[in-house]
This record gives sequence, structure tokens and C-alpha cells, in this order.
Amino acid sequence: MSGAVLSTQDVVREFGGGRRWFGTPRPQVRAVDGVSLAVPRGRTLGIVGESGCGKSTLARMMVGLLLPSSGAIEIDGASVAELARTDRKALHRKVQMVFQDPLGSLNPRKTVQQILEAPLRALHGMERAARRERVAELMSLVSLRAEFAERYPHEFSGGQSQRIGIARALAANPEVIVLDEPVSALDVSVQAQVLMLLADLQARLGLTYVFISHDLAVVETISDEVAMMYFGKVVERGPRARIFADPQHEYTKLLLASIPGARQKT
Amino acid sequence: MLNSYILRRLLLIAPVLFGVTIIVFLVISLVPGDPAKAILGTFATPEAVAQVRHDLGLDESLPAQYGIWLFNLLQGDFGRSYILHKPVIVEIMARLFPTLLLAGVALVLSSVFGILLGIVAAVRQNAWPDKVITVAVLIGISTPSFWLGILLIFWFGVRLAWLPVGGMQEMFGGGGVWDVTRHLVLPSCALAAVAGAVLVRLTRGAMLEVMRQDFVRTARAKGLPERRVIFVHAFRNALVGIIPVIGLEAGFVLGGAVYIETVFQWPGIGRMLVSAISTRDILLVQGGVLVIAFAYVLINLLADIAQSLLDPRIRAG
Amino acid sequence: MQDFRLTRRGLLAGTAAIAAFGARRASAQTPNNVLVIGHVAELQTLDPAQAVTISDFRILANIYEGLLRYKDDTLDVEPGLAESWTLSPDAKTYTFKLRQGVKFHDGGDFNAETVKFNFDRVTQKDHPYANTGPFPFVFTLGPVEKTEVLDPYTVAITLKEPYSPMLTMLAGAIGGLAGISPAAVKKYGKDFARNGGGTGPFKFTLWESGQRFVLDANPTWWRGKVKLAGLVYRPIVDENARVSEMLSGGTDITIEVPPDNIATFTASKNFTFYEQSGPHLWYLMLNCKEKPFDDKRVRQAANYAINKEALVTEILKGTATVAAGVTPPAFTWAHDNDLKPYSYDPAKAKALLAEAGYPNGVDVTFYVTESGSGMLSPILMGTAIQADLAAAGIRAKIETYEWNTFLGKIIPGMEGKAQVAELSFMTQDPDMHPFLALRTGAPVNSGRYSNPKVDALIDAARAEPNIAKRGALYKQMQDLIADDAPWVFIANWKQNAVSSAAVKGFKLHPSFTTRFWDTSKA
Amino acid sequence: MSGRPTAWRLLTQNAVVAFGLGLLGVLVLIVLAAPVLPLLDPNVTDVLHRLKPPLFPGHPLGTDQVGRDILSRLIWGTRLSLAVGVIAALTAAFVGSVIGLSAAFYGGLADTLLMRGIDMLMAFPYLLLALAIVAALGPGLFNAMMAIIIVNIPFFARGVRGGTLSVVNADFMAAARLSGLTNLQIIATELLPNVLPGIVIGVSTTIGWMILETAGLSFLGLGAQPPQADLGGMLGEGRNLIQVAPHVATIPGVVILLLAVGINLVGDGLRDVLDPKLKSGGLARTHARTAAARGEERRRGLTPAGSDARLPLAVRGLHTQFTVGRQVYKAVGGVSFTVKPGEAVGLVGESGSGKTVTALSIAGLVATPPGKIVQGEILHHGEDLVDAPMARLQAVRGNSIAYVFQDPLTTLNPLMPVGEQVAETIRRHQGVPRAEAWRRAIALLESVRLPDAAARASSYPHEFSGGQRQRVGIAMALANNPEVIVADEPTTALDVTTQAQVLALLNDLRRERNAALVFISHDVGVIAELCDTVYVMYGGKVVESGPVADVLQAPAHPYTQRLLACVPVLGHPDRKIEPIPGLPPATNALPDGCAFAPRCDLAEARCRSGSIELVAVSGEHLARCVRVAA
Repeated sequence: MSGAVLSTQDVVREFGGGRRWFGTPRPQVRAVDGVSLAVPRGRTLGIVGESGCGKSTLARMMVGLLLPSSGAIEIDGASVAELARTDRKALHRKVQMVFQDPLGSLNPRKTVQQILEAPLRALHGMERAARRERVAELMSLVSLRAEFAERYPHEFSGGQSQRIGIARALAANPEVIVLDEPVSALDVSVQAQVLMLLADLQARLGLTYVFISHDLAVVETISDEVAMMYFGKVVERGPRARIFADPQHEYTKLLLASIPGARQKT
Repeated sequence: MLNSYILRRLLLIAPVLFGVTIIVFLVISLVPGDPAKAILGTFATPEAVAQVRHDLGLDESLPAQYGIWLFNLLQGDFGRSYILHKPVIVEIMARLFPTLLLAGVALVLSSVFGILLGIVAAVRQNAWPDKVITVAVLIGISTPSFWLGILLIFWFGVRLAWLPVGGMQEMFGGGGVWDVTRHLVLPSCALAAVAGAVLVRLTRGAMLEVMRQDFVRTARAKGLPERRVIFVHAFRNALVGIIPVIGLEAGFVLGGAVYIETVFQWPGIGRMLVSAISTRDILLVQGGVLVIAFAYVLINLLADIAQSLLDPRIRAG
Repeated sequence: MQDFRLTRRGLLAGTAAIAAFGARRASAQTPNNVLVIGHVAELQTLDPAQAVTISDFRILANIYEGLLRYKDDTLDVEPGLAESWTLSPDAKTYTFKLRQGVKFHDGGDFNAETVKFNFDRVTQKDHPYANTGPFPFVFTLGPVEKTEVLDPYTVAITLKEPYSPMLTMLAGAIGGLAGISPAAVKKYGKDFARNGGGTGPFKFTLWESGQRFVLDANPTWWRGKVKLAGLVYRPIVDENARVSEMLSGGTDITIEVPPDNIATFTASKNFTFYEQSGPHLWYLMLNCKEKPFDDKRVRQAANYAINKEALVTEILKGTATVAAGVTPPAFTWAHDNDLKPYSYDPAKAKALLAEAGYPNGVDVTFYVTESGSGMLSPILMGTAIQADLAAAGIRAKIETYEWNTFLGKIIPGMEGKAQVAELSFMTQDPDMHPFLALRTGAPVNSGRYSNPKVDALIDAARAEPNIAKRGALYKQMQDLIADDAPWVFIANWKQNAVSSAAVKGFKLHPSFTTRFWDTSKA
Repeated sequence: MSGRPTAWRLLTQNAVVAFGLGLLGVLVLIVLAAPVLPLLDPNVTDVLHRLKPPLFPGHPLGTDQVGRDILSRLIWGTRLSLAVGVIAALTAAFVGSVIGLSAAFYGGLADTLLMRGIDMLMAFPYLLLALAIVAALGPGLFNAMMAIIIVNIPFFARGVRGGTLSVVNADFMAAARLSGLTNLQIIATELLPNVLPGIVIGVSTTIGWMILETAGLSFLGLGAQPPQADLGGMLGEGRNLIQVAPHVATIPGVVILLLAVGINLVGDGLRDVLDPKLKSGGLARTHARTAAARGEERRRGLTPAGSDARLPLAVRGLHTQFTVGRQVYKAVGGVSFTVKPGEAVGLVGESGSGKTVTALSIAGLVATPPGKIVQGEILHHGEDLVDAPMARLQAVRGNSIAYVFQDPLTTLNPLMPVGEQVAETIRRHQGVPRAEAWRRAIALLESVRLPDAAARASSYPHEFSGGQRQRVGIAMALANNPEVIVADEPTTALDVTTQAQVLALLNDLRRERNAALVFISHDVGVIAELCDTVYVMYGGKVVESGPVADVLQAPAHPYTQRLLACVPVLGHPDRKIEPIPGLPPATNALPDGCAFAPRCDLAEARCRSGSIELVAVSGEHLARCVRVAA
């Protein structure tokens, strides 16, 4: 697929295996089993699946936190695995991640200012004054008041924390952001705020998203392309409209049918 | 499933025990002072010293000494004490039972009372029993056990003369269960006090923590009587965290026995070790420390197995 | 609320149960004719030839008999298993006429063959049972060349050279090796040390590690019937525990009561207190080879600096007397009664120090031990001495070592390590201590003292069979040594014991052994 | 959120801790001042004045066995013991922490090697090991301290490793990596600050131990050497005089006790302050039922129950509060609803709206402390459960009113086979023998379509999937044919497909058995599918209620309207999602008037004051909005 900024080719990731001290073999699990995907620049790929289907493992491989057992992941034509080994900073300037648990992804012992400055200094080598300015800019970008910068994470609500998490990802000035269940821990009214913010940022900054969720309605709202994952494999993928209107795979059909209220509303 | 866990656990203690033999050997070999001199007394001739050193194998290199020691050890031969003129294993076996009895009783006392009082304190949190127990526990963990032993001897042995001040049995007509029990009271209490206090704290905290868990609410939602909620649901779960600590307490109690056996003239390994160290009876010290360490490792193994019997999740994982 | 709770009533019930449990009087009565002895240490060996500690010898003296023995109350010898003895004119061969009809505990006969076996075992390297050793103290019996059986009840021991202390040593505890049952040695081999077998008033019955060591009366003892049925030794290393056991009735008799506790017992009618001075010396060994004690004036200064009277009365609470010189007064025939102790005179000490070139005092290292055979209260003594020395300008830095480490540091020599060390010595003959610790180049002359005149006197006395002449030589030696002051002479210990008032007929002996064959318990 | 109490204030406001702090403070002050206090030289002996009792002229605490001044030795000795304890604790903590951190952070071989070594050290009873080490190093305070340090390193290494492991996989560690930080930077700035409180707690709670342990070695003569005074050595020297001069050993013993008490109290206080688990109100024990205000106070302002009294459940004017510190959280602020036989009632709202607390209040399951029912009644066929006798409440719980909870992993007892957990409630309420209860439990598990129920009844919760566990939870609730099932977000933790199955099951069973259902959810879709009547909650109050169709299709309250508007609806991806600005209110600072007014773009002045009542929109459909009344 041309124009893809991020692509995966037959990616496999196994866990476990090998033997214990006394020879009993460890069970081996294939969390991701031959996934090939591509995300065009400036668009959103939604990845849907239930717990344990391997979508988080895939996300971590996309940002270089995990290395694939086999297969290739490329960003801007460069191998993610290669960059992760040789030039982590270059990799993280290209791709960033937003985590599911908004509080868990923020160090409780650091202020927002410190959290947001870390990538500015480490990835972009910015000076102190420039960093301050950029932090203020980032805060306003995610609609947080500037004076919040001196506070600690536990003083924020879930929605606010997730905004900080997004600001941290933006601080690297990446091309791609992998969002791993970014709204599933949030209340619906706040979830809507964050979804709007993400859409807004994409429009303003031309970001590319990989949006991972178990919530079909949310994915349908935000994605251009959708991939369905089931037991480590992508069972169906295609443009949003096609997937939701005309599911091909049995699993996709089952998922759609399981949505409460679906029968009532449609 | 259960067996594989125990088997794995059993296999895992082999390297630990091997490491233990190395540490025991090294540490004890570093003890200064010449055993030969200790055997021969003050006026030994150099030839006699050389002869004894040869007899003891002390003229070999350290690794060779270790190899010989370990080789004999694996055949159940702990060597011969040149101070006591008998095989080390015989002396240790004679001393092992009293130590295990004292430490075991102290461990049981501290566990039973520690856990019971911990439950009482947790269940009656902030009421008077909790406050009394908390103060007692604070004093318990702040008192040196040897000091407590001396005070107990002074008051209950000498002043009030309720209980014997030392030894394990009467010299005449002694040795029965009642007799040994009477002799056990003071030393086991002195030894159990601190360990018990630690367990009270732990149990209280664990109970309070478990009582807040969702499944306790579920148990209550089922209409179970509070007694069953506390003892069947909450306590058993708290116990999962308490059992390994009881295993650790065993180490505390076995180590503390060194003081208590000295203060109470208890005929156990602890007292034997203190005098064996001072007489440089190297093989006896090595054997004694090794046996205690083995006992401790085994107790912890038992604790782990008990924990796994209680908690199916550990068996599986 | 149905809450589980601890009721006050439950608490009270628990307390009552504990009280009931403890209410029985602790000590069950021991049989009238068995004595329970609070002993300072666990027995190490039942073989008198292997024993090295005074605490072992105290027990063994009741199981084994030597060819000779000490008279009651003195260190003078009298017949034991030998009825009489003669010395050859070259002073090298002793011939003993043995008592007939003496039986070992195992029923065997005592005779010249058994004596030969016993001496050969410990003196002949190729003896088949020589491997039951080592026998560290056997050298004190003398340089034995051979032992011969002249007839079934006559045995001759030939020495390589004259050795006058031999008779006193044969009467001592180590001499008990003459009365060992060879059958027992053959039967048990190396384990003889755990089983024993002799001819004495008591025989070994039971040994439980750390708990008790039991002796039964020997019903066939040749001297007659023993009053007690048996002895039970309880090893109680801890001083405080020994006192507590005695106070609470757990023991009938306790040897070595800590000085501070003596008053507790003497104040009560329930206890009898015993004391007996013996051939013991507590002293400071000075490093005569190195500064500052290479100068006699400094050594004398140290002797003047210490208030021995205060140490003996205040710290040792009268369990010792001030020592004047190297030979303890217990050797009545060898002690120079005219020799006076150094007086307590700090001013003189300072003057001597200044005279020797140390007007501003001097710094020394002082080895102190924590405990040890005959060391009394070594740490207390050491600290008090440290203060006295400091007052006179000798600033001693104490280094404390556990007894075996301490010996290991001192025996090879003090040079380069320390200038002062506490030591003590117990002996049965005035020869032994000077011979081992003061003679030039002697094995434990760690202070490196050397005076040819003293050496000559020691050698002459050793070879002199006449006791009066020997005594005169020792008196000369004492005076010379006192003036040279290679040591600071502090105290001669009086052994003490306390028993319940029920114990009768017990006496401490100057040899530091405890003899129970005349003791009874009402 | 401002005005967070400082650590110091938290530490001092606990009277017991303050006592410990004071005690320790006095001791430390005296000890620090030792060089300037008018004390005698601690090492000067005076054998003529030995063993003098306390209050002897010139010696306030008497003299010891060589006539040294006990007071002076005590103060200098305490100084030494304290210094040794602190140094030992800090050193052991430092070395142990380095080992534990490295092992956990680098993992793999480093972890295996380091921790096996630690295991071997821990295979010894630690006092014995200390004894052996001192025997090898030789006696002396420094060597004793070394031994104490060595034997304590494993405890710190293990603890820090555990603490590190719990942090090392946290998302913020991954975030730091993504921020381009190096390993060293991550250890220093991310890991260490999070592990440090644990280390501080470890140090503060072990200093006391270290002092006692060093004292023990000194007591055996292996620690401080004469004339140097430390507490253990003084005790050891004095112990043989216990019969003659008890003060010589008693005084240092008491000081050790006081010192350790002070340190332990301060350590405990520090732990309470630093341990996040204890931060919110401490570990209070939960009681068997929710506390409640006394009857007349609680019923004030309530109209007498009319026909409601005959219903299986009528919640009337319920107020449930939590008191944490000085803050009062009004989680439920006047909720009323009724449940008819067989009816399915939904409570819907966002987190913090009070729906779960309402549900738990019904059977008195709100944790006390800190919860308390301050107003209102819970009527079960006219019987007020709030002040029913405990035995009566327990007879109702699990019997006529049963619960299904949210997270099926934490709400089942992990140590009990699931069959037993079901059988237990059968035995409790039906009084049948064990075997019969077991048989019925298996039948129930079959009825909730747990596969292979007879065999798997003996399995433990962790051996089941989330959906299966929730089936067990439902079986437990149905065990005694309840009239009312309270289901608190029973499917929230489940996958969509599993959720659909569980909901269908719950619905079928309820209809089969004609049980009423109180269903709590944040998911409007679920409520719409399952319930007859819905109550929309916001800020602890019901803001709108009525038949599901009416409320969800024609919402009258602006909050309901906005809530529905911001939920994405499947199949309508182009529908504009309109977020509600701002955040839900905190229940400890509820605004006057309508709680939604601050976020409502229709709000007027009258919305912001007074109490706004529920008024009928049409028939059963009520809403709490001034605009409806108009």
C-alpha cells in the first residue's frame, strides 16, 4: 500500500517457550500471529478485538517497546526493530504511544512539567526556556490550564490525566501515535471530550493514529480503516463503512450482534 | 498439579543447600584461632600441633578441605569433634531434639497467640482489646529476647519460684511430658514474645486488608454469619500472607535460641555452638550451623507447601 | 452485633489457668543421697590423659585414682594405688609397690601390668593405643623413658633425667591416668573418652550432652563405702544461671560463685559457703623485650601503680589474696613468707617512670580476655587496672579477645603486638610455672624475660630430690624475680563453693579439685 | 484539592506517633548534647565506689561494677548504639537496594544470580549467621555492625526487588522509555522515586531491630569492647549482677526498650504517611453492616410509607455519606425508588453519581467506616432493613435480596472451590445437609450454563474465564430464589460477546423465576435492552426517571439529553458527538441547586440555589429540572 507511514509485515510475537531449570518445558504462546497492516499518513487505523487477542502486544511492537519474534514493522521505510536497537531516540521522535490507564502512565512522583519536559530534553535537546514555552503550548493544545503544570498526577481526574498522556506523546512531535484503549477507562462524558480532542489534533497536526479499542462504536466513530483481531490474527480488515455495514467474517458479525441496544436502535 | 509444585520446590532447594554448605564452610574456616591449640591447651609443642593439624586435615588447601568435608558429608559423616571426643553427628543429634522442641514450641506459641491476638485486634479495631494488644506488641518488638529471659528467670524462677530457672528436665524423676513442659514455659515464652509480637502486627494488618476486599463483601451479601465471614473467608485469605512469615519467624526463633539456650541452660544446638566456637571445634560448628540451616530451609519448604495447599493459585503458578 | 470478641471473662479464665499451671513448687526433691553439682562447663573427656581443663580434672578426680594422692587440706603426697615407693640413687627410677585387691569399675584387677599399659599408652609413640590421644598434659609427669613390671604388684618408671616434681604430679589429677582400666581402653578405643573406667569412688553412668553427667558410687571401692549414692554434674556455663539454679534449689552445690553473689549466700542460713586458697597466680605479663617494659624501672612502676588491695577486696570480694611473687603461698614449703608485695604507691610509680625517661607517661596496648580458666573476672579486673595504670601515667589501650583467640595471640610472643597481658596459672608444683613461662626461651615465656640466674635456680630445683633444699632454691628464685618484675603480681585465688545447708562433710582441696567421697547429704 | 496536609502534619497529628516522636526526640537531643553535658568521664573507674545504687551522691543513676558513672555511660552508650543502628540500617538499605533494583530492572541472568545469592544468605537463621560472621571477623563493635549489615541486606534486596518489579512494568516506565530517557535516567528519575518510600519505611522500621541485634551481639561479648559503652554491652556486663545490683542491667534495658519503642512508633507513623495504601483514611476494618443514624433522625421528613410498604423493595429518601478526615462525601443525596415483583429497574450514571452506593446501601453493604446511612429507609415488604436486627438482615441477605457484583475475579473467594461458594449460601439459608447443598449447587451451576458443572464445581475461581466466573456469581445470587437481585455493573469487566451472553442469561433466569432486578450500569445501551424502568443519577441524586422508552427516547433533563448525545452509537458514525464540558461534581463539594448547572448550557440563576424537586414530565416520567416545571 503506497503512502503508508507505518506498516507491518507478517509480524509474529511469541512469549514463553524454552525450558525451566529442571527441564519442564515452558508453555509457548503466540500473542500476535502473522499480522500485516498498513496505515496511510494522516489517517486512523482502528484495531478492534476482545481481551487477549494480541492488540496491545501489537501496539507495543509498533512503538518498539517489544521486538517481534519474526516479521517486520516499518515506519517511514525504516525498520522499527532496527531503530529500537540502534537509535531509540530517532524512533521515538517518529512514533509515540498513549496508554489505557491514564494514571498508570504518569509517574506519580513527577509534576506535569517534569513529565512533559522529559521528551523535549531527551529527544529534541531543547533548552530550559524553550522547554517551558513548549510545555505551555502543549498544555493549551490539550486544553489544560497552564498552572496545572506544577501539580502531580494524582491531583487530576481520569480525563485530565489522559490529556497529559496525550500531551506527553505530542511533545515528541511524532508522526504516528499508537493509542492503546485511550478512552476505555473514562466516563462517557469525558470519553467524548477526549475523542473530540484527538480528532481535533489530527486535523490540526496531520497526525497518523493507530487506535486500539474493544469498543466498536468508538472505533467506528474515529477510524478510517478498521482491522478486526481474533486470537492474534487479523480476521478482517477494510474501510470503516464496509466493515460495519457488511461484515464478512463470522467473528465480526458476532461482535456487532453483541452490542447492547444495537437491535433496539437500528 | 500439586505434586509438580512440591517437586519443583524440592528440586530448587538443592542448589540453595549446596550454597549453604559453601557459606558455612567459608565463614567457619575464617574463624581465627588454631583448633589444634584449643585441643592441646596452652603448652603444646609445635610437633604436637603439627600432628593434630594433620589429623584434622588443616594442612590441606581450603578447597581440598571443603571437598573432603563435603564428600564425607554426603555420606552422612560430619567428622569427629576433637574437643568432645565423639562423632559430630552424634552430638548434633543429641542436641537437635531439644532445640527443635524449644524452637518449635516457641514458634507454635508465637503463631497461635500472634494470630489469635492479631485477629482480635483487627476485629475489635480501636476498641480496648486492640489498644491493649497494640501496646503489648509495641513493647514486645522493642524488648531484647535475652533481656526478657533474664527478667523471667529473676521473677518467675528465683523470686516467685514458680518455675524451674533452667535446664530441660529435673535431674531426678524428670523427663516426663509435664516436667519438660514446666521447664519449657519460661524459655519458650522469652523466645516467642518477639516473634509473636511481629505476627500480631502482621495478622492485624493482613486481616484489616482482607476484610476490605470484595469477596468479603460477597460473603456478607450471601447472609453468612460474621463469624464465618471472618474465620472462613477473611482469615484463610490472610493466612496465605502469614504462612511465609511464620517460615521466616522460624529463622528468628532458631537464631534467638542461641541466646535463650545460653540464658536458660537449655541443652540445645545454640548453646553447643557458642561453646564450640569458643573452643574452635570447627567440625562441630560447621555441622551445627549446617543442620540448623537445613532445618530452616526445610521449615520454609513446609511453609511454602502449606501455603500452596491453602492457595490453589500458587499450585498452578 | 454478633461480632467475634474477646470477653473479659475469657481473659480472666486464661490468667487463672496460667496461675494454676505455675502454682506447683518448681523443684522436685532430689533423693537424699545424690548430690547435684552446678558445674562451670560441660565435661570434655573421661580420659584423664587427654583432659586439659581444671573443670574436667575436678570431675575426673572422683573417678580415677593415681599411684599417689594429696593429703586432705595440703598438697603433700601420701600413698594412693601405690602403697610405697622408692627412688633410685641417680634420681631417675621410681619403683612403686602397688596395693593389692583393687578392682576397676568393670571388675578387672588393678596390677603392675595395667600401670605399664597406661604409662606406655601415653608415653610410647608406637603403643597400639597411642592413637587414642593426643595427651597434651602428660609431659607434666616427667620425661618418662620406660615403664617396667618387676612383679605383679611392683612397677618401675624410669625417667630420662631427674625430675623432682614427679611425685606431686602423680598425686594430681593427671596422675589419675595410672588407674585407667586397660580393658576399657581396648573395648572403646577412641570412644574411651566418652566411657571411661577407673578404680575411684565413683563410676560413670550417664552423660547427656548439655544436661547432666551422672556418676554412681563405686560399691567395691577399696577404701570403703562412699556416703553418697551418686553425683549429678549439671553443666551451667552462665554465671548468672549458676547462681539462679543454686538459689532456686536446682543444684545442691555450686563451684565458683561469682564474687558479687557471695554475700547473697553467706547471708542465708540455708547455704554453706566454702573457700580454699590454692596454687594459683593472677598476673600481668609484661613485654620485657620492647619499650617501655624493657626497662626494669618501668616494670616496677607498673607494680607500684596498681592498687591490688582494692582489686582483691572490692572486685574479687575477698575471693583472692594479694600476690607477692611467682610462687603461690599454697606451696607452704616453697613460698617465701618474707617476700612482701609491691606496695600501692602511685607517686613512686610516676617517679620511676620519669626516671626511666617517660616523664609524660607512656602508651601501651593491654590484652584482656573475656573469660578463661582461672581468669576470675578478667574484664572487670582489666578495666580497673587500666584506670590505676593511667593514674600513674601508663595509658593502656585495652583489646579484648575471646579466650582461645587471646591465647593464640599471646603464646607465640607478645612482641610487636602488646605490652601488657592478663594471665593466670594453676599448678600443682612450684616448678611448672617458672619453668614454662619465665625460663629463657621457655614455650610460654611470651614476655621474653631472661635472667640466667633465675634459669639456673629453676634447673637446680628441678633436679633436687630433697624437698627442703628445693624449697630454699625456689625462695631465692622468687626474690630475684620479684625484683626484676617481669610480671605484675596481682592475686592468688581462693577457690570457693556454696552448698545447701543439707550438704555435710564437703571440703574444698588446695589442688582445686573437688572430692566428694566423704560428702553426704542430710 | 489544595491544602494537602504535609507529611510532617500527618506525622504529628497522630497522638501515638507524636509521643514516639517526642520520646525519640528527647533521647536524640540528650545524646547529641552528650559532649557539652556536665557528665563524668564514662570510662573512669572507681572500684571503691562500685555498684552504688541510683541517687548516690555524684552518681544520679549509681555506678557500675567498676565504679563508673552509669548516667554518663548510658548517655554515651545510647549515642553509640543509636549511631550504629542508623549506620547499619542505612548501609544495609543502600547495598540491598542496589542489589534489588539491579536484579529487578535488568532481570534475566543478573536477577537469577543476585537472587540465588540472596536466597543462600537467607537460608540461615539470620542471628546465627551474624554470630558466625562475628566469630570469623573477631569481636568488636564495627565487626558486629558489619555482621548485622550483611544479614540484613537480603531483606532489603528482596523488598526492593519486589517493589521495583511492581513498578518496572508500569506504563509510565514505558512512557519514560518512549520519552527517550536512558536506562540510568529511568532508574534515577522514574524507578527510584517510586521505590524510595518503601526503602524509607524499611529503614525506619529496621533501625530498632538493628539496635536490638547489635545489642544482642554485644550482650554475648562480641560487640563493643571495654571500656567502650554501648547499651547491649552494658546490659551484658550487668546481667550477672541481677541478683545483687539489679539497676546495672535494668537501666540500659529500659533505655533500649524506650529507644526501640520510640523508633518503632515513628517508623509506624512514617509508614502510615508514606504508604499510599493507607493514605485514604487508614486501614479501617469494615463492619458487618453499614452504620446508620438512629431511627427518628433518619426518618425525619419522610412521609409514612404507603403502598410502597408492600413491595419487595422500596428505597425512600436514602442519604449515604462517607466521612474521610474532615471531608464529607455525600455519595447518595436522597434517592427514592421502588421495585415491584418481577420488575427490572435500571440505575444509570457516570462514576461518582452514587448508583453503586445506592445499590450497596440496600443490604447494608456499604463499607463502614467510612460509610453511613444518615437518612432514609430501605423497606423490604415494609420492614426497614437499615435498623433490622443483624440476624434478620443476614437472613434477608443472599436469600430474598441477592447480589451480583462487578468484578467476578475479586468478588469470589480465591481459596474456595466455586461449588462450595454456591453451596455455602444454600446451606446458610435452606439448612440442608452438605451433600444436598452440593448437589443443588451443581444443578444451579448447570442452570447458568457453566460447562461441565459437576466436575468444575471443585475448581477455584482463577481457573475460570471472566464470563464463567460471572456465571458462578449469578448462580450464587439465584441460589435461594431471591425476590430481588441487585446487579452492580455485572458485565462491565467482560468482553462484548461475553457480556451479551451473560445479560441474556440474567434476563432469562429472572423471567423464569420471576425475580425483580435492580440493574446498575454506566452503559445506557445495556439498560435500554434490559430494564423496564430507569433512574438516571447525577451527583448522588436521581435527575430523571421513568419507563425506559420514555426516558431514553424523550429525555427531559438536560443531563440525560447531553449524556445520550455524547455516546457513540454503532451504525451512526457520522452522528456528531457532543462532549459535555467540564467534569462531574465531587460529592464533597456539591453546588447548591442543580448539580449539573455548572456544566449545563441552559442553566439559569434559579438553577443555582435551593432544592430542586422531581416533577412529572408525563405520567411516570419524572425529571429534576426547573425547566420541566415551567
